[in-house]
Amino acid sequence: MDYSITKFLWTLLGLFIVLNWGMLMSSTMRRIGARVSGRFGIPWYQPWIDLTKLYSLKSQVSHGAMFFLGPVFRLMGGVGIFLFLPIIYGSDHWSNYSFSGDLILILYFQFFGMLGMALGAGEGGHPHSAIGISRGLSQFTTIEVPMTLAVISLAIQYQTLSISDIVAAQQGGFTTWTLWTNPLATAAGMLSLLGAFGHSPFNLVKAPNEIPIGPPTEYHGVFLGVLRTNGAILHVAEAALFMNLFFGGATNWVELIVKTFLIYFWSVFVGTVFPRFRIEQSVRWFLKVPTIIGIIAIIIFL
Amino acid sequence: MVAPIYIIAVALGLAFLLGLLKSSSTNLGSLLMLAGLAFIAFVSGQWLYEFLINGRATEMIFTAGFKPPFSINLRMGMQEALLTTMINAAGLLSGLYLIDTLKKTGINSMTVLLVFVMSLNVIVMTRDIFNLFVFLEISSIATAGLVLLSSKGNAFQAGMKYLIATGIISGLFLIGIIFSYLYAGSLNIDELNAAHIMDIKGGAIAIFIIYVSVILELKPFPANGWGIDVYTAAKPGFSALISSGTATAGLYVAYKLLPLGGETWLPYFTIIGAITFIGSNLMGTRQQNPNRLLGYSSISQVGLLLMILGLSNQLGDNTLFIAFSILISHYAAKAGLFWLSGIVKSQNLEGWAVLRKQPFMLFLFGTFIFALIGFPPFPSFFGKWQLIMELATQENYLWMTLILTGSFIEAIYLFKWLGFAIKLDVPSNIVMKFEWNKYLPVYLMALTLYVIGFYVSPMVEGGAFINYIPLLFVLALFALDFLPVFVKNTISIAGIIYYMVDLFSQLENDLMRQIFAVIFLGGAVLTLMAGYNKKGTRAGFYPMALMMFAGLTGIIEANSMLEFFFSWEIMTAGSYFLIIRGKRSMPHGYSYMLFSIGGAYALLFGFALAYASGLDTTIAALGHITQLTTLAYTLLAVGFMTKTASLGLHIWLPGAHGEAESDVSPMVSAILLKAGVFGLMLLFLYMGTGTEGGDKLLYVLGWVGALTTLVGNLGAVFQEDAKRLLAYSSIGQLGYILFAVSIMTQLGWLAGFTYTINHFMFKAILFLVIGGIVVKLGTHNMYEMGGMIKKMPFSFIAVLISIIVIGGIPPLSGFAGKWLFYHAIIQKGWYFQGAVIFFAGIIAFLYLFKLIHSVFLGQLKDNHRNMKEISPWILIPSYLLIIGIMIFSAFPQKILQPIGEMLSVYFPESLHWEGTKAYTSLGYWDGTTIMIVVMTAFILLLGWLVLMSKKIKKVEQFNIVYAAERPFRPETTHVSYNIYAGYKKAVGFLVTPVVEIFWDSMSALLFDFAGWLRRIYSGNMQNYALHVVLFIVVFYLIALGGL
Amino acid sequence: MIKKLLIVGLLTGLAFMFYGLLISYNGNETLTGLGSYYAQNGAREVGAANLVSAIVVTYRGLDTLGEVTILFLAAAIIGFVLKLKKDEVVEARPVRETSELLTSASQVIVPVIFLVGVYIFINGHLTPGGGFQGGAVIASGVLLMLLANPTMHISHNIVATIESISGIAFVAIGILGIVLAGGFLDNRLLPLGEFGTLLSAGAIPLIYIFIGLKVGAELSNIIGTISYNQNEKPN
Amino acid sequence: MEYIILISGFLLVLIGLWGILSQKNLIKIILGFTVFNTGINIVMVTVGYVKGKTAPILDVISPEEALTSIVDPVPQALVLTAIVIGLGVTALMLVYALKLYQDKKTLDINNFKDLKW
Amino acid sequence: MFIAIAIILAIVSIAGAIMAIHHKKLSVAIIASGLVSLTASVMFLLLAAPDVALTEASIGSGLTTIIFFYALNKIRNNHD
Repeated sequence: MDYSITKFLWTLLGLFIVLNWGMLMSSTMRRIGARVSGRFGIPWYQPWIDLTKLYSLKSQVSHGAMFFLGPVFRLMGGVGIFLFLPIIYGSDHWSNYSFSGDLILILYFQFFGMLGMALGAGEGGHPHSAIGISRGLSQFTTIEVPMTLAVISLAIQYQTLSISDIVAAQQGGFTTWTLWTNPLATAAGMLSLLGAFGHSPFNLVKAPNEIPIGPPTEYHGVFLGVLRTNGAILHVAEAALFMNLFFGGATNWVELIVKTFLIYFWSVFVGTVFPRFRIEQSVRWFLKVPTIIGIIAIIIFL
Repeated sequence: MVAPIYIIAVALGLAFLLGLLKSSSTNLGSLLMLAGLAFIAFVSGQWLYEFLINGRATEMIFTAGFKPPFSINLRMGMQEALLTTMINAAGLLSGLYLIDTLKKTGINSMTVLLVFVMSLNVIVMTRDIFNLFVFLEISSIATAGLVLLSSKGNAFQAGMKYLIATGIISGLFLIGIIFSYLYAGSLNIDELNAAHIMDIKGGAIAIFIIYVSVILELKPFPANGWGIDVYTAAKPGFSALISSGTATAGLYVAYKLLPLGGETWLPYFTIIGAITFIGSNLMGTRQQNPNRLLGYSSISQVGLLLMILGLSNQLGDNTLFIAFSILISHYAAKAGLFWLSGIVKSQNLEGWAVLRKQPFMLFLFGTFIFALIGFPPFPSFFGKWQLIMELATQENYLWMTLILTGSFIEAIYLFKWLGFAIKLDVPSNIVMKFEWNKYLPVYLMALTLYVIGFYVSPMVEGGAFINYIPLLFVLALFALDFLPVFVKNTISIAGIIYYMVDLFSQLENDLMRQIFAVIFLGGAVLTLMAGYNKKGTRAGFYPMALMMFAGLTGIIEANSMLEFFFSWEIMTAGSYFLIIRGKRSMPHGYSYMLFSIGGAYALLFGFALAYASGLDTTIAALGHITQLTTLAYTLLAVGFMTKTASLGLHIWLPGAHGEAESDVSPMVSAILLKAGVFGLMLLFLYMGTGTEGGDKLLYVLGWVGALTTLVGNLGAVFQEDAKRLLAYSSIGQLGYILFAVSIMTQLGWLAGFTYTINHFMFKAILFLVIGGIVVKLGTHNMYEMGGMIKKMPFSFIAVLISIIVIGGIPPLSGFAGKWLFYHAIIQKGWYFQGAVIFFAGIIAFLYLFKLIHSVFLGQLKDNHRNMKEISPWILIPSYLLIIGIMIFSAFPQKILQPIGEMLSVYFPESLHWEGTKAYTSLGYWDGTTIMIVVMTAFILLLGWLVLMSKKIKKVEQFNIVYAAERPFRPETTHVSYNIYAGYKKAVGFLVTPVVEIFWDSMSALLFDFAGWLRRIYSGNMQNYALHVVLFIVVFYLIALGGL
Repeated sequence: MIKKLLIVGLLTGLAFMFYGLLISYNGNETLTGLGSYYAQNGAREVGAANLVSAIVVTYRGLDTLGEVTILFLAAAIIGFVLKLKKDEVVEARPVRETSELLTSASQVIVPVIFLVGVYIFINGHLTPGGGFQGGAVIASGVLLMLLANPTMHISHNIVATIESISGIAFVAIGILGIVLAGGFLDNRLLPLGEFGTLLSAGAIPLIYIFIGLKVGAELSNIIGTISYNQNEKPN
Repeated sequence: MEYIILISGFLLVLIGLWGILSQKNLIKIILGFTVFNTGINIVMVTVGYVKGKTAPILDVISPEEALTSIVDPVPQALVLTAIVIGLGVTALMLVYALKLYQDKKTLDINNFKDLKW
Repeated sequence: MFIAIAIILAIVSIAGAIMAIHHKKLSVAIIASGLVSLTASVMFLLLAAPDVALTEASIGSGLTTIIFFYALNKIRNNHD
């Protein structure tokens, strides 16, 4: 348990890298998405411009204390996952504060940001916030089912819940990745990931067209900047978690960047192919296909 | 010493003397009658005193100076003295009670009453069978006459029915007597008993006829329409005497004649008793008329006693104790209830709500009902306990089941009635007038119940150790009930704190009990504090609350199963009254009580099996059950699970907790439910792992726990009522605990303890705060609330912290539970249950969000603009609990490590600590570090945002962008009603109220069956006579048909 | 019809039971049991020639007391039953004129009947008969009086007084039995006297007198109450 | 002889019961009771009968002779009591029947079903 | 001899009983039931029970019958 300043600074550096990579990744994805549909797309540096603009906006509207705290909670959620995740395998510096707890901690810390955001948006008083949150939560409950099954399957497979140990067990080449040793768990996990990233077909929660307003409108300026910051960090952190669980982890930053990019790309790729689900459709879907895959993933280890 | 013969001489002499009086001198007549009744009561009482105190030998009275069998002899022994005292006391009090009626009907009726009571005395005392017949006839005729005290037209019909039925019975009785005389050459009961005429065919038939007559006199189901009608038609004052006096005497006759036929006849007594017990209780469920209901109840109790007599060869020396304790409860309670019925004068059960005008009478009514069902501290509780224990020792499970089933059915209608009295609107057309001669008998009977209960308790093994001190405290609060809330609250809290300190010194080295002591008593103090914001006297609240806490304390203190069960029932009674105090609580309190009683009987059965396995009365007996082990453990688990509201047994909880008063909800939710947890923990500790049946049970319970969680949480999601939402949430949380404890590893139990402690704290906070808000806003519906964060920031913070704990979000203590939980699950290998639980855990977020959003966030309603923060008396205990949560969150190791060490005695160690960091074979967790990391990061990020923020503009409530225009009515913009509609579409099928439908159809089935069955009571007296003959013939063909 | 069949079936069942009693009954050849004791000792112990009376009055005196009580109860109940709803209008037939013959005959015969009744109960310990039979005879005398004069109103007070006093006397003799002899209703509180004479058998004749009076009064009371009510005129 | 009387006693009991159970008229039912009671009395006396013996009324105190000469006095004493009791009950029933008749102006037993269930 | 008498008595009493129960006219039925009592009292004489016979005759067939008649009479009175 290392509470030293050095540790803190290394972690801060890691956070900075992740933030930037996250922003780059998102602009890249949007470009790819635009290319696929025949548009030109945004420049790769667009996120930085946006972020700078948002942080420097002077007008800022608040509906109250919880409204103010919402983004903080949200950012804490993303940062927290990063903090508790050993981001680079075998590196003392980049293992962050993962000594605080194991996989269970990360699974549950996901809720931290979600809850804070929900409450903050709730105080905004906008009716669509409530609708959006209710949909998000509804969908989230079922997204987590295959994820849990996959995690349980991994726990049985590796007899550990420590992420470092799971990554350690996958060292030894391409074929020792969970992807190959436990393909069903990987499948369940990756399907769950689709929902977690909230791209089409599971993006009713954000519903860019039907609900053009709501939290993103209520929150603007610095608040939105904080939310965007979190988005970038969270995407990379989540992808890194999946990388650690299913794709052998990363022993250096390059590996991390490649793997997280591919994982993220998977979700965008699927999103461009499928139309959006209604909420009960996605709930049912998650309780069917990925869940069954997850159950089989456990059964074969019994 | 006045010889017992003077009972007859004086009573008859006075009766004849009364005939000399002019018909106008009713005052003198009534005085003489009362003097006569008092005199015979004195004689029998004096003999009772002699036997009890001086240990006098049984006295034989030889009439005419000849020894039996040549002349009639009477016996006055302990039993006779006791029973005649009971009869005469009831007679005297009934005489007093009926005095106005008697004066109106004239001196003749007084004579009849006096002779009636005298005849019952002789029936008890006589040892001559023909003499018995004569006095039975006297009592029958007198009964038929006294029915007419009621001026109702149907009294003649009832009297006629009674005469016809008893006419047939007594005629046959004569044939039995004469033929037994033929073969035995004697009329003396003792000689007849010794004669063994069973071997001769005619003798056997004679015995049969005698038995069937005696049994028919007891009005066995279904040949008892004539008896029921008398109960219904007679003045309640007299029905009381039939129920308490005639039944007592009749039962004693059966007891006297038991040796006549020997053991081969006993099973028939038992079977007929059982049929009567269950059948009459079934009939009782359909009654609307209080007197008729009481009639059925009386007969059912007689059936139970008949059963006990039939089982006497198995119960051995305990028969008399068991029979007496049940009899005396029936005697006093039934007399009291009938007398009350005469005071209330309502022809339907609903009218009894008038008792609320006189709370003390309501209290007495409750006393009688509880005594009838067999709650402590009344004698029937001890009787039933001993009965079930003995039956289990004899492996007589069928009878145990029947007895408990019958008792349960009895509870169904008695508690419905009690509920009516407590909750229905007070009818304005009924007036209760205070008349001392009617009230005094009721008081005395209630007093009898308490005194005898206290007196008999040491006669049961383990009963001598029952701690009555908390109950005395409860009693003191009854006496102080007139004081204002502030004073009583302070007294209660002081008392509890004092007792807690005292208790802790006894509980050294027993961490588990200490934890529960903190939850029960510490919780009591905190939840009671909220009571300071109430005004007035809050009549009845404190005794009941303290009764519940007394029970809870007793559970912790109990060393023997009896003490445990005693306290368990006390707790149930107290909590029932607390729950039913809520405005709309009547049906919920009722279902709570029924489930509790069902559960208690399951427990009783289990305890009995434990006792029978080694004749060990301590709780440790649970550790070595050898009789029907699996069933015993299952029953015990089910018994405890009714209190933890596990799936299938949970339907009482939402209503009961949701509709209770705002500070009662936390008591019954945060504290009371833990009693079930404590029970389960005790059970599982003694049960251990490794037994085949036990392991299967645990596996099943694991699934039950998981599914309970799912159903509870899903149920909460779709609630619009804030308190019901919390109630469903409790079901879910208790499901976690059940699951965790069922895992039976150190980790699982640690998780169980963590959940227990957490649930105690957060549910107390939530119910206190939400309850306070509900009261303040005057609605339970969350969609009618909104925006309260501005008005009640402290409440908001309390709720926020609570829901973070429920959700298990790090860094608060809820996560400790989750972490331990998943490690335990994976170590145990219960993967699918784990997945279900996890799913349920996320579902929790749905309702948590709904709760906090709908109440505190969103748009403030116009009618709530002037709301203020809820009372500090609610917030103070809440914040004390928040401090507790914070400590537990930051230093989990301080609490969990000792618990873990305690558990390592029972389970292999699967968790070890290094400083603040916990390790299992699967992973690690450091609560303190997480707290530090999260707090640091949070503060830094908050600082970052504050740093980046410019001038923040506060905006008005409706300053939102809403489809290009600003809304003005908050109702249209507060989206809260049915917000999970889509979710419901997808998974709503999971919340189909299957369990409710199941229980509903069960009860419908029961009622329909009872309704169908009661058509035999057609009201036609000839049919009733036919029933009597049918009973005889069927009984004959079964018993002696092959002879 | 089904009901009748059921009743027949049930009675057959009972007959089956009685048949069981019947076939095991062999008729008594000799006196056994209690009966033999009374035969051997009854006369000596109690001093009554009529053993039935000895048993009824002394050995089983308590039963007899109960029996008297039953009549008493019946009379009392009938008394207050018929008193209920007194205001009810009862349409009575016009009372038929009784024949002169019956009226005058009754004036002669009634005292004789009373005498016979008294004779029966005084001699109860010697000859067949006793208090009940004598009482019944006295009651029939009262009945005759009623027949002769239907409008006659039997004085409730006199009857009730006789009834009560004899009842109290009965109980008092019983208590005297405790004080002076072996127990309640022991007849030996008076000397047994010479066997077979009127003044023998201790208190049995005395008790029978009171029983006779009491039963007579009670029965008269019952009859009187019923008939009184019957002849009640509408007003 | 005693058999015949015993049988007729039992038959009277059964006939009486038949009357009680099957007749609709209250008076008839009560008549059934008197027959029923008479039958029982006959049965009781018969049980005390000893073949060829005389009534239990003695001329002299002679235990041996008494033992061989008389029938059992006990059942007779019991029957005496039973007869009187029967009268009391019958009278009472009749009065109740009268009252019921006054109430409903009928003696049909099917009309007195105010109390049921 | 006794047997013959007993048989006759039995037949009479049973016939009387049946009549008491089944005869349409109540007054006849009452008389018939009195007859049953009377035959019973003769039977008691046969059974060496003069006490019982006397009682049955006076109470069973005498008073009971009269009380029945009174009751019947009263009902008739009411009936008009």
